[in-house]
Amino acid sequence: MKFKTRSFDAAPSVLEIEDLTVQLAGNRTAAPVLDKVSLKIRQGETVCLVGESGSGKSVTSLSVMGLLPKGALEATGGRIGLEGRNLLELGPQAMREMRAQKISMIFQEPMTALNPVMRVGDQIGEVLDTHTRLPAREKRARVLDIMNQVHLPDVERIHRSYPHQLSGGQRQRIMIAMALILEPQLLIADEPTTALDVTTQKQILGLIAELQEKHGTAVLFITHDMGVVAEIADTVHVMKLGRIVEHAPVEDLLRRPREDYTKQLLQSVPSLTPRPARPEPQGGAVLSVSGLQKTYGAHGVFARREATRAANDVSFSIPRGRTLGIVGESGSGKSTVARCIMRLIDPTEGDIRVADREIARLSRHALRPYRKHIQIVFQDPFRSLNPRWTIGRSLIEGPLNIGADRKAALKRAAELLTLVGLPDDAVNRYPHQFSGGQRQRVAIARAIAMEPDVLVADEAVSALDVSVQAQVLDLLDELQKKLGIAILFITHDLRVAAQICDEVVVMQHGHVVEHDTAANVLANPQHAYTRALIEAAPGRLWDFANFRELKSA
Amino acid sequence: MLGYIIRRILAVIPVMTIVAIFVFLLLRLTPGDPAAIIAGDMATPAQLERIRTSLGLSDPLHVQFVTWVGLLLKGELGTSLISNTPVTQMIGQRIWPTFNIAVLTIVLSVLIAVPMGVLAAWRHRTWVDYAVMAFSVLGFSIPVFVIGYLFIQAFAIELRWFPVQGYAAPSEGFGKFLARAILPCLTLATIYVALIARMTRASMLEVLGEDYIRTARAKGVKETVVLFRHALRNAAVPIMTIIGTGFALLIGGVVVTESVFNIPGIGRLTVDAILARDYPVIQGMILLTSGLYVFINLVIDLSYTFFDPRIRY
Amino acid sequence: MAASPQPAARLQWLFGAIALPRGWRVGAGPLIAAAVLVVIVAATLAAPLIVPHDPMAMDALQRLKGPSDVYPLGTDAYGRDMLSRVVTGGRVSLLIGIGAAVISVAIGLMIGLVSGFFRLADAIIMRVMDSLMAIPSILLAIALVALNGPSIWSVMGAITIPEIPRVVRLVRSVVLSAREEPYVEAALALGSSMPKILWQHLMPNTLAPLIVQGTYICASAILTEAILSFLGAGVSTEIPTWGNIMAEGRVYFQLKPSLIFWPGLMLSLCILSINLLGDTARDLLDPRLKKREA
Amino acid sequence: QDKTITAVMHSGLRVLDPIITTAHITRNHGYMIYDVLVAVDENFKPQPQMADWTISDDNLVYTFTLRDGLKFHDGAAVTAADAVASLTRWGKRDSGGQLIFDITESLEAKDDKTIVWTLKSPFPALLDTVGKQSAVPPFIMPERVASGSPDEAITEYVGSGPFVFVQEEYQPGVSVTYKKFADYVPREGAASWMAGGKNVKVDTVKWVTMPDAQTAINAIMSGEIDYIEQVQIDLLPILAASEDVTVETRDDLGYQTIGRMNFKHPPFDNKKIRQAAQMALSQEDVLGTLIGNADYYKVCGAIFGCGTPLGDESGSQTLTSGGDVEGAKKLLEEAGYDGTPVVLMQPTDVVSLTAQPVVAAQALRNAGFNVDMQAMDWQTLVTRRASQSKPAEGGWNLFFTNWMVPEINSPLISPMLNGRGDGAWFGWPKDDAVEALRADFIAADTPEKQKEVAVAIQKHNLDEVLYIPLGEYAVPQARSNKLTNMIPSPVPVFWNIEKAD
Ligand SMILES: Nc1ncnc2c1ncn2[C@@H]1O[C@H](COP(=O)(O)OP(=O)(O)OP(=O)(O)O)[C@@H](O)[C@H]1O
Ligand SMILES: Nc1ncnc2c1ncn2[C@@H]1O[C@H](COP(=O)(O)OP(=O)(O)OP(=O)(O)O)[C@@H](O)[C@H]1O
Ligand SMILES: [Mg+2]
Ligand SMILES: [Mg+2]
Repeated sequence: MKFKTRSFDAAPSVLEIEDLTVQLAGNRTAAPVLDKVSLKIRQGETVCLVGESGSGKSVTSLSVMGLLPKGALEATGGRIGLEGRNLLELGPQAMREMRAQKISMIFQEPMTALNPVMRVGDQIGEVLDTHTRLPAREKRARVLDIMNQVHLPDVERIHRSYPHQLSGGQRQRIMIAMALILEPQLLIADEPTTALDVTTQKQILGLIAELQEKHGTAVLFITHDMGVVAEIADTVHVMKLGRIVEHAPVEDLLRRPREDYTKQLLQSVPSLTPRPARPEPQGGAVLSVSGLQKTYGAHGVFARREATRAANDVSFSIPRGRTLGIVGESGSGKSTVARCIMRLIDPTEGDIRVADREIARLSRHALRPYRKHIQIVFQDPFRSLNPRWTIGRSLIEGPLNIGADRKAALKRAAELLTLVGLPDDAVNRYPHQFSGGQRQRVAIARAIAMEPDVLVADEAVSALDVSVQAQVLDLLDELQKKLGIAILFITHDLRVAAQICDEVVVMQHGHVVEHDTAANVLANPQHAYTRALIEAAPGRLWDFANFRELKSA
Repeated sequence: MLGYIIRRILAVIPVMTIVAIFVFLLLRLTPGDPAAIIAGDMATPAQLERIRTSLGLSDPLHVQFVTWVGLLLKGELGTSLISNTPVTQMIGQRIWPTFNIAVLTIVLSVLIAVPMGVLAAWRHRTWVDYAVMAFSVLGFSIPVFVIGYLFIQAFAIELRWFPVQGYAAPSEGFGKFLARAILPCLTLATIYVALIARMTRASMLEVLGEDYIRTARAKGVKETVVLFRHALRNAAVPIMTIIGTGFALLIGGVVVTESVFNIPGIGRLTVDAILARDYPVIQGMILLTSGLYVFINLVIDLSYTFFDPRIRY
Repeated sequence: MAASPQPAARLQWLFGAIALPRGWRVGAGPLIAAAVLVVIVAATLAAPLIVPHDPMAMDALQRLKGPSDVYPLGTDAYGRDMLSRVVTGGRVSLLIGIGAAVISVAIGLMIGLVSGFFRLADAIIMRVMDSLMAIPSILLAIALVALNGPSIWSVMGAITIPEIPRVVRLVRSVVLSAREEPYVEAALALGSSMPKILWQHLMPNTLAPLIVQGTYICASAILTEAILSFLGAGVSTEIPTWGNIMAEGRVYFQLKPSLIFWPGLMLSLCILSINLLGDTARDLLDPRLKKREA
Repeated sequence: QDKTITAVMHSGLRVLDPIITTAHITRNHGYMIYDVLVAVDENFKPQPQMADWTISDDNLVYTFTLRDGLKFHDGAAVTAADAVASLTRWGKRDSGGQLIFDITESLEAKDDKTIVWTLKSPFPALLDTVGKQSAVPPFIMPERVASGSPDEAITEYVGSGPFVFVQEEYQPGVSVTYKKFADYVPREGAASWMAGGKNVKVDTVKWVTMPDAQTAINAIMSGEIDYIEQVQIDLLPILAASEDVTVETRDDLGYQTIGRMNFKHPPFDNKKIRQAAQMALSQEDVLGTLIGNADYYKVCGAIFGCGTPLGDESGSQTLTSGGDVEGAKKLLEEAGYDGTPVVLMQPTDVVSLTAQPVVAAQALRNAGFNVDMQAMDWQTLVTRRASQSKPAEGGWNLFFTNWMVPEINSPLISPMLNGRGDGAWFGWPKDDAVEALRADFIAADTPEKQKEVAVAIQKHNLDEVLYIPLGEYAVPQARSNKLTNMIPSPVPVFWNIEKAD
């Protein structure tokens, strides 16, 4: 494993955060959300910020952008220095100019961060509009160019698509394109690659590196993926509970973590080696899909545009108590398959059997009794929670539907929240008051509250730090043992796949290209794409848990 | 989409049929006798009966209905019972003032109200917001005629900028049209500005806390762009609805304003016809407005898909 | 499961402070508004006991007099006491205003939710609404009186029926957008029934626009009532209402504006209060707004 | 430069046939574009207009001779045949006309210019009837137009009067435009009411309707219009402030406001209760509320109008002296009134009729009546008053209306004095006594005898309460000071007027 070792001591610093304190607005007595956070980034440097979910990473980045939610959080102390100016003291106009010219940010949740009613191409183009004066043709060319660079397929179509017509990873890449197009001096990336498959991720990381090379861009990179950290970081800061507990050059940190929390974090990183196979299942499939096909119609006012074939002849089945992983290229149709199985969209063709009942063509009404058998954790947890509802209310919605008693359901909800590592009083809070990872855990809790036979988890742990992730995966495992849940696990994280899947399906361009046991797929990939995928897995030569290179390598 | 549009345009037929039957029955239910209006105060019952017969009002209901539908199928709306003028001609004379004033009013209202509402939402709970609210409440709760009289008093009588009353078609010169249309438009606009501004504010508030607004700010775009391009567009659907139904109402004719400013529009025509039980005119008017509403509503519905591409029909 | 009971405890505390009682604190505005409304409603309810004159008693010699000791707000064109009429006038006006707003919003909401969510129902319901929209309320009023006799219900009907399609359109438009939200899909996936999704997930989105529309209907109903009661659709024209006091005062606009001013003032005060209360209620109902208040 | 007078009339012109309707606005329109054979002057005397006449000694043959130069607007000369057709159609429609035609032997055109009207028995008031200015004067139309049914409105508007109707600019209920008829030959002599020389001195007259009284006032003050036919009296103070506008009453007779009861149903089928109701009312209260300004109303107990040849106030003391509530109460008690509600119809869309019911309701209640006042639009009222059903089932007990005094100034024409039960005017009194009196009146051949019968009818009416006269009022007009030489007349006429630049 080769770490970045360049020294930046000589480089001018771009961002200097000193003793930044952020508190709940109007409540100075409460413990601060950020407690004297200090951090420095120099030109060309990549600083990775890792740490517990909910520890304040996003809040730190938002503070720099001057975009803390007004009235909820406010910076009460410290200094954010950029080019010798304290950003905390800038007026809105000056701050806007800063944002426009110096800093770009990639937000954590691309679904909510993109304007749902504007074409994504225009949203990228708007950045150019604001800061440059380009003729329309040239502007479009540049937008298409950056879209190509972030490896979006079919850029012409995506250019005129709306966010809801894109896959999670595609949206994320739109966000990235938006942040990169102006080649900023400081780039803040808040978990920018959670929805990307590793090959694409690699491209993106390469792109950022190139940018740094060319313009000396300083990068603040927030991530949970230790592999990525190992690959790109110059310096790593570890956060916990609103404080930076440790920071060091990347190699130091990975080899010689000082703080317990850091050690614990590194030890939680799952291994890429598949876990030993579990005993063969008895009994038939709980969920089986055959010949599933989904074509998204494109509707213009007059012209009939070419439709998108998102899933093509997808077949698989999951027996009780087993986990099937779907990995694959971003935009390859994974979420589409999941949504078809849930009958949230109608499959164009194919059969879906749940508990031996064909549900692909049931009416919405006839479907209702089957809902309790099959649950989903959505890829975008924030939007899947009603913003006006407390978490508690969202959590008990399902159980109440299947006739649970309200009190019991509430109690169970609180328990589940504790199980996923959230305070049980979180029931009284609203979705927007959580961090990305916390919301994802709420979504998981909601799905398992139904005790379904089949759980479809679409990128369900992507926003969790590895220690919480381990905790959630344990929880799933336990439930599976106890209740025999079959899990359809969609992920980009090969490490996670290796740890929990019995079988893995690899998808590309809407097709299943490989389908075998986890061990076979990961250790002995057959298809070229699968091989590329495994090649691209970040940090695959490092044994995080033992703070050293992998022995085999 | 094209199919949808065609289906919606064809929907004019059932809508008009329902309206036609409904209005026909409704009219025959209402007491009133056009013959009495024609004949005047001194007519004897026998004379009334003869006039009624000559107007065809003594025929059984279904015969009257069939006669009317027969006319309709020939593309005619009949002749006014009272003035003996073809209904199409009467409506033709009266629709344009109403239409022109309605268009001008809506344009004016939107231009004033939307920025007002946006501003109020942006400065939520500040004096700006409260000022907009106070204005809106006045707009709701002052009778239209008061507003009209006040405008006349101020701009026509004191300042002598505009004539007191009357209407001039744009074909007589746009300046002339504007001089006469501006006060009625402002009068009508007061309510619409109030309504649209509050609706804008309400739906903007729903949107301003969203993450994509934050994204837009992060891009460093100007605050006006954030508000008008990003937020307003997301908030546009209910605002469009209010504008659309408001426009429909205006096209239906607004009696009080037409009286106060002496505009020969279809609002007065309709009310006069109703009060005189001039059945063919009422029926014609309502058929016409229902057709117009179908059209306006179609345009509103299509505008939804423009503002919010997630909406599909 | 080793993870962090400690941060949990701290966060619990933090958020308890945000989400619970703090958000429910309201400013002085809504309190004043509530007080104004209560005073006006109480005064109108107690009108027979507190007004100085019989609001219907007239005196041709005292027409259009200015304020005096006997008639604190002067008299109208029939020589009736303005103060008594304005105070008494609130009874019918508020009943009709609030009644019409509540009824049309309630019915419009139901129809709009269904129409917005189900495509097939939409095609049919909206065409019926298009038809309904075209019927002038004056005609409706005359017909309703013919069918039903003059009563408060006839006015209410003549006012509400044409309002309903407009409410339906509004609700429907909001639902059309909201039904595409992922949380609606999530609710579907959780097996929530249609009524529940409509009511619990979608309906709250319509509240803000409905409050605006509702206050507007309330105000316009109070003004329209006068027109309809002159057509014999409602209460007798002798019984004062804010609407008919203003309508009767129309001729005297230049000579004696106070005929319009006083009832207008009462009406504006009520609408302003209802407005403020509506806004406050809405803000309280929307947790996302709460976060922006402190 | 065209001289145009823009006039705001009391109501919109919708019906263009002056024979089919008695509406005043249509009559006024009739005087613009049509001419009449004979017309009364301001002294109520018939004068030759299109024609001179001779009467045979036995008073049975009337010979009318058309004067020279009469032309219709389409250029054709007016012939006797046109006049005969017009008179015939009128005779089927007008109540006075009917009386004449009942005893007509023949009416024919002897030649192009001579009309001979032969009666079976004398009809002393023939010239007054043919020359009357209200409500349906016999306007002369071309024969082809006048030969149509009197129950079907005419569709061609060609007259021989001083103005030409401009069809293209006509908007029913909104505006109507008249151009000066260049070929009109006015009669010699000064204009007096509908008689005399109709010299048109402007090019165009435009009638517009302004539904809003305030607007009309503002418009005349700002010079946008020249004339308002009826100004609401409460608004006069505003006009008084203007130097450019003159307010005047051009019709001294004015209007009579009246109440009419339904004789078919309780409680007003009882004479005592009718009397009680009449006793409860006070003209002063009604007029004071309706008009407000004492300069414009006049307490008057004469059913034929004060200041008219037949006017007499006998028997109207309670009405004219402020009512007698106590007396009314007593009468009610005597009559054994059982609280049957009095359904009182209140028209709300006619300004000149809104106050009477309100005041009356109050007065009747004071006297102990149980009053159910129902508001409605005028058209509903007009229909409902024709209904003979029980008040509870869509009928009625009492309503109010106004008459121009010339419309009721004689027992011959006043519709309320018809006592023929179901054939009578709304309210349907069956009163043989009044019928006998009316016959006496027709037979009376000197003014003195007529007056004598008229007084008897007056007394009878107030005793029987066929209708309640509630006093008279005048309606002021407003004109821009640019207009001069308008002649006084109950019908606003636009000849003789000059307009300064
Ligand atoms: N609007 C808000 N109101 C109140 N508390 C908030 C708000 N936004 C975030 N928080 C809280 O602040 C803390 C820090 O949140 P932040 O989003 O920075 O976490 P994070 O480190 O980015 O976590 P994740 O990795 O899960 O995204 C969390 O405990 C969160 O619950
Ligand atoms: N509503 C839609 N309309 C049109 N095309 C769509 C729609 N939703 C998704 N697509 C397209 O279908 C393809 C598959 O999308 P899907 O969301 O299933 O991808 P995915 O495998 O989940 O990707 P990711 O890993 O990025 O989430 C993508 O190319 C996407 O652009
Ligand atoms: Mg975060
Ligand atoms: Mg996906």
